[in-house]
Amino acid sequence: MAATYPCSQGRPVLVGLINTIESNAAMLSEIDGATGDGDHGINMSKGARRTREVLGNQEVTVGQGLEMIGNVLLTEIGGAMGPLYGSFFNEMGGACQGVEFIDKATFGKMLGAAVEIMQDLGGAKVGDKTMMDALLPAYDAYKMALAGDPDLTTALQSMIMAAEEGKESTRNLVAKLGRASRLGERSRGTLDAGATSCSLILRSLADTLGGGS
Amino acid sequence: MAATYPCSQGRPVLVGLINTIESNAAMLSEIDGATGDGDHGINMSKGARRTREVLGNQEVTVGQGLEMIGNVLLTEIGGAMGPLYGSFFNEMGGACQGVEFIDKATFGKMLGAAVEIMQDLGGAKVGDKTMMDALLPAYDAYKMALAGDPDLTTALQSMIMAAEEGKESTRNLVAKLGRASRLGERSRGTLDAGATSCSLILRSLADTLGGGS
Amino acid sequence: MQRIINDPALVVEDMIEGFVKTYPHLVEKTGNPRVIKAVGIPRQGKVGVVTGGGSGHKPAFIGYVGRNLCDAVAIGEVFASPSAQIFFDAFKAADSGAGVACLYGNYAGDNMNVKLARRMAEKAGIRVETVIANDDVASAPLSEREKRRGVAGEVLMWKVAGAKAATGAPLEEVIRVAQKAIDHTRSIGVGLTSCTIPAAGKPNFYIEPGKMEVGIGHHGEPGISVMDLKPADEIARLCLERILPDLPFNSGDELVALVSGLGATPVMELYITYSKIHDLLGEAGLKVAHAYVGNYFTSLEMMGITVTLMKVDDELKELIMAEAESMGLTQSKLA
Amino acid sequence: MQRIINDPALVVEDMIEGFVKTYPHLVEKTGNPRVIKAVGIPRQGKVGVVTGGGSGHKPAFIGYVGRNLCDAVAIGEVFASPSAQIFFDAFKAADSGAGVACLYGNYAGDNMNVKLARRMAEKAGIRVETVIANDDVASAPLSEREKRRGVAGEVLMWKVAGAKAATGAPLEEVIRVAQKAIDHTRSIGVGLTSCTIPAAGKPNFYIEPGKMEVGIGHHGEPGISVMDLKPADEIARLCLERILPDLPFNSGDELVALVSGLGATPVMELYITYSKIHDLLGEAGLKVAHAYVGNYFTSLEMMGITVTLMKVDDELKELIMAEAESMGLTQSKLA
Ligand SMILES: Nc1ncnc2c1ncn2[C@@H]1O[C@H](COP(=O)(O)OP(=O)(O)O)[C@@H](O)[C@H]1O
Ligand SMILES: Nc1ncnc2c1ncn2[C@@H]1O[C@H](COP(=O)(O)OP(=O)(O)O)[C@@H](O)[C@H]1O
Ligand SMILES: [Mg+2]
Ligand SMILES: [Mg+2]
Ligand SMILES: [Mg+2]
Ligand SMILES: [Mg+2]
Repeated sequence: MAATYPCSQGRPVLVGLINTIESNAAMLSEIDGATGDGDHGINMSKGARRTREVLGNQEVTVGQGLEMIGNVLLTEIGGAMGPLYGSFFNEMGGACQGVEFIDKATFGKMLGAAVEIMQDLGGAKVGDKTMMDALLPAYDAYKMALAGDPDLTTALQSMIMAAEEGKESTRNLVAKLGRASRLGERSRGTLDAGATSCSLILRSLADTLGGGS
Repeated sequence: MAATYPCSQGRPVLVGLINTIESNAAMLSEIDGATGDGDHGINMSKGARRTREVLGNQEVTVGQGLEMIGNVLLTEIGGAMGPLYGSFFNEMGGACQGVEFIDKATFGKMLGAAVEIMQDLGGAKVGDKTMMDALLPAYDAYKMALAGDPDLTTALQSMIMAAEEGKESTRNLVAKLGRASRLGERSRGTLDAGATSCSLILRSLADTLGGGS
Repeated sequence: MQRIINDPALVVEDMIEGFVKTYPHLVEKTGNPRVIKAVGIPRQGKVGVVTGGGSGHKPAFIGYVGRNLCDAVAIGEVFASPSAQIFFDAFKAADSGAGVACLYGNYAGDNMNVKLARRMAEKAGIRVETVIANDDVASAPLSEREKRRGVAGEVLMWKVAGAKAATGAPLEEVIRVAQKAIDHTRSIGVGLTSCTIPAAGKPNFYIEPGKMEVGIGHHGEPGISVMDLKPADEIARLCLERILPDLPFNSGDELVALVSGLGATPVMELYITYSKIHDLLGEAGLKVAHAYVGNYFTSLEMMGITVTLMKVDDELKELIMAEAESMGLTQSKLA
Repeated sequence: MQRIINDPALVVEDMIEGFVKTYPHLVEKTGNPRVIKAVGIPRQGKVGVVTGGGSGHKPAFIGYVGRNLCDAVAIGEVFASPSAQIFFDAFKAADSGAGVACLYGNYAGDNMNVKLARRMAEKAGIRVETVIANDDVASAPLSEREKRRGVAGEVLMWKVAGAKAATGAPLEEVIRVAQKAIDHTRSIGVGLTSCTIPAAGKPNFYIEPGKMEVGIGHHGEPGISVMDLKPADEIARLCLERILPDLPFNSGDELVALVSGLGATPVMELYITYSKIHDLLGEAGLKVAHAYVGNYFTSLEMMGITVTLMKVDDELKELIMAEAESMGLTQSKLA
């Protein structure tokens, strides 16, 4: 159980994210393929691969690391994923700039900033069958946990449980945005690819920052 | 048995040709479809239909009738069939211009003129799997019959028997010209569409001019 | 997948290479490999006209960079928006200090990336104004016009704005005519077959043989209805029935028509369809000032057609009739 | 058959209607519904440039009627030569008394119909000379060049002869440059899929998925070999290996390149392939004076590509660079 995470240790955070994305790429494309164009894993892993190249052997702070992957996504990926996840990481990174240790409040600010820009850019709501179905409940759970005054690790655990549940909820939704909306009712019955990647990404952050699982 | 055919009676000759082509159109397309693009019947019957329209209720001489169908084919059909069969009928018609009765010698001249222009235009030889495989043996047989001094009807019978045999010979040939040449060896085993139509056309002419069968 | 490509992941890079080798008299590379600009751009005092979007729609978007058309283009992956950075670099490539008109189609990814790119431009002191094409009547009801997609009508928007910018008009004026162009433009698409994104390797969606999908989008977005394939004359009628009342186009109006194939449609079919459209417009008392018929905005090897009409006044008409030169659209000055 | 047509028997008629409605500033009808001529033709003293062929190859043939290109076209059924009468009427439409250059491709039907049409023209006192394009290296060995088919190289022949005729050159000169153009031109095609003639309703031939046919003709005439589908770079190399030694093109030569899609090929693939061709030509010491890449000569919805090279001297280059305007080829004067 950790109460804080040292901001100087950005490299494990970033490597954790990269590894998570790369090792789940095929699965993410497969899920996207059921209702979309089957490239979600390709899009995400392209960003991960490029981030690994940019990172090289550098040591980075958490803020630098998150902004690094954010900028790679923003500048090199395009589509809807580039700006959404790119801004997500950039805002997260920006919110811990100048901080020495990430405590539960700081992470709350980081997550809040990330959620805000995603809503601003993407405009998706819970129930639209997008990554917001994982992200928004996860943020709510985290805030709720904070109110109950747990440590960082426990709050992060609440977050990923809610993200996982949110992801599972997409299975019974009909897609309203993006390519999968072509299928209408037929999109029901499969997970949403973005919600799946979002849940994985939050879990990776929680694993590293919370030192847990 | 007829020794001559009155040139004034062109209408039955032309109507015979038109009916023959139209009633065999589907079969000709089917044969063409096996190795070519399946339009030989379409091409020929378009010419026949237009000739019927141009003819209307007119009485015509044999020469006029043959030039009528020849000109329709030449002006309205295009492709390779238009000029080949168009010139075929035009030359036949031209060769009996100014004649009162078609006797065996006149028909020999008509057929010879038709054969000559087909060779000049198309350049196909026996064995290329084209209509010439029916036409050239038919002309040879007619000339041979003439040498033996039969009447018109008998000479015409020799002609159509040779045409029929020539047509059948195409079944074992490999196409060297036209679309069917795409198939190479695979074109073996089916009749040639043009040889089939040529044999039918010669039979129709023989039936009317020879007054027989 | 019957495709003439090398690495499926590099089709856009490879395409751009071939494109600049083909049109050295019209376009050139920039510092960003995903940004191409017209020769001689930026030009002192001229507003930069920028567009961008996913690849696979050729001539769109790259094919409208040239003389009196777009000045720079942001090039995305196949059917995916270019990144914010690419849009921003296109702004930089086109800006002479007179500002940039960014004219693009209404898609989630493009909206987000342009939004972010504008923020970057603001910080860099580049003035960027946008017009978002939303000419596709099938993608939302008129009451929610802001939700509609941009399709082939974008070509007319670029033509008009490109001609205006070439006169040295200020940014506000270029934006005004671009907005006016798209506000006066309505489109609809009919799809007959799907297409295959090279990186995916299998068709993007499916249309049954003997069926057609009316209102389909450029990436296979769902249409209004799937019905039995109709004769060209009926398709022409169906399209106009959707388009004409939407603006509305009224008897006496003059218009520009654009009929585009979706990629694999034999070009003769475009003329067959346009023939009926022309006649139906005449019957409705509408006068065609000019018609574009060809492959102006495609979706890889989809079969199908889009029909676009723009109602013109003297200003729009003059801008359409102006000379232009690019891979996708070269015309001498028309009367 | 996913087709946007009306009566399959009338696709050509319907197409012509739409075509003349689209380009009233460029072309007009004549007394023969199968003959279209350029506006302002015949022009006193100008040699008439005529072409003709089957339909379904758009822009060929009708799309090359215009300014500084062909003056009249004889239009046949889909993939079938126009009749002798149609060719003859095209001669009449184009002749101002200065004679007619009939520039067409080497196909049995076209040869026969032009031969007969020339006889008709002779009787009518119209001087007609012909040049028969035979640029397709795959259709016969060099020793039997007269048997080779004409393919996309015809476009360069029309461009050269059209530009020459526009200068007021006499018939002998127009024929000389057209013959020179085609003698210096070599092409090859690669097919990936078949196509369906509307009146037939089923594919014309078949290519297995994963295979390609090198040397295929514009109507599916058999190629040199069917092989596994190769990457674009390999296809580029294969094509040049056939073309370059045939003329031959030698290091130091200057040339014009034309890469055309066969109809359904996504246009980005043409640029991907041209990119490699450009580089390979450079490696061979050959200089590209100008490149045309696009759909210049198609076969309905076939997938595939044709590669054409023309070796140019100053005369041919100048004629290629001249201004031209038609549906299929509009260019300003190039440097
Ligand atoms: N407006 C939006 N806001 C948030 N997420 C979105 C939005 N639109 C789509 N998505 C997410 O994007 C995911 C698909 O991403 P991806 O496959 O990489 O891109 P594309 O749909 O362009 O192929 C969907 O599963 C969905 O979760
Ligand atoms: N050079 C030629 N001379 C004579 N007949 C020919 C020649 N080329 C093709 N043919 C004939 O044409 C027939 C096909 O005619 P048709 O199907 O009407 O035209 P197409 O081949 O243009 O579709 C073939 O069966 C063959 O007999
Ligand atoms: Mg995608
Ligand atoms: Mg996807
Ligand atoms: Mg045919
Ligand atoms: Mg045939």
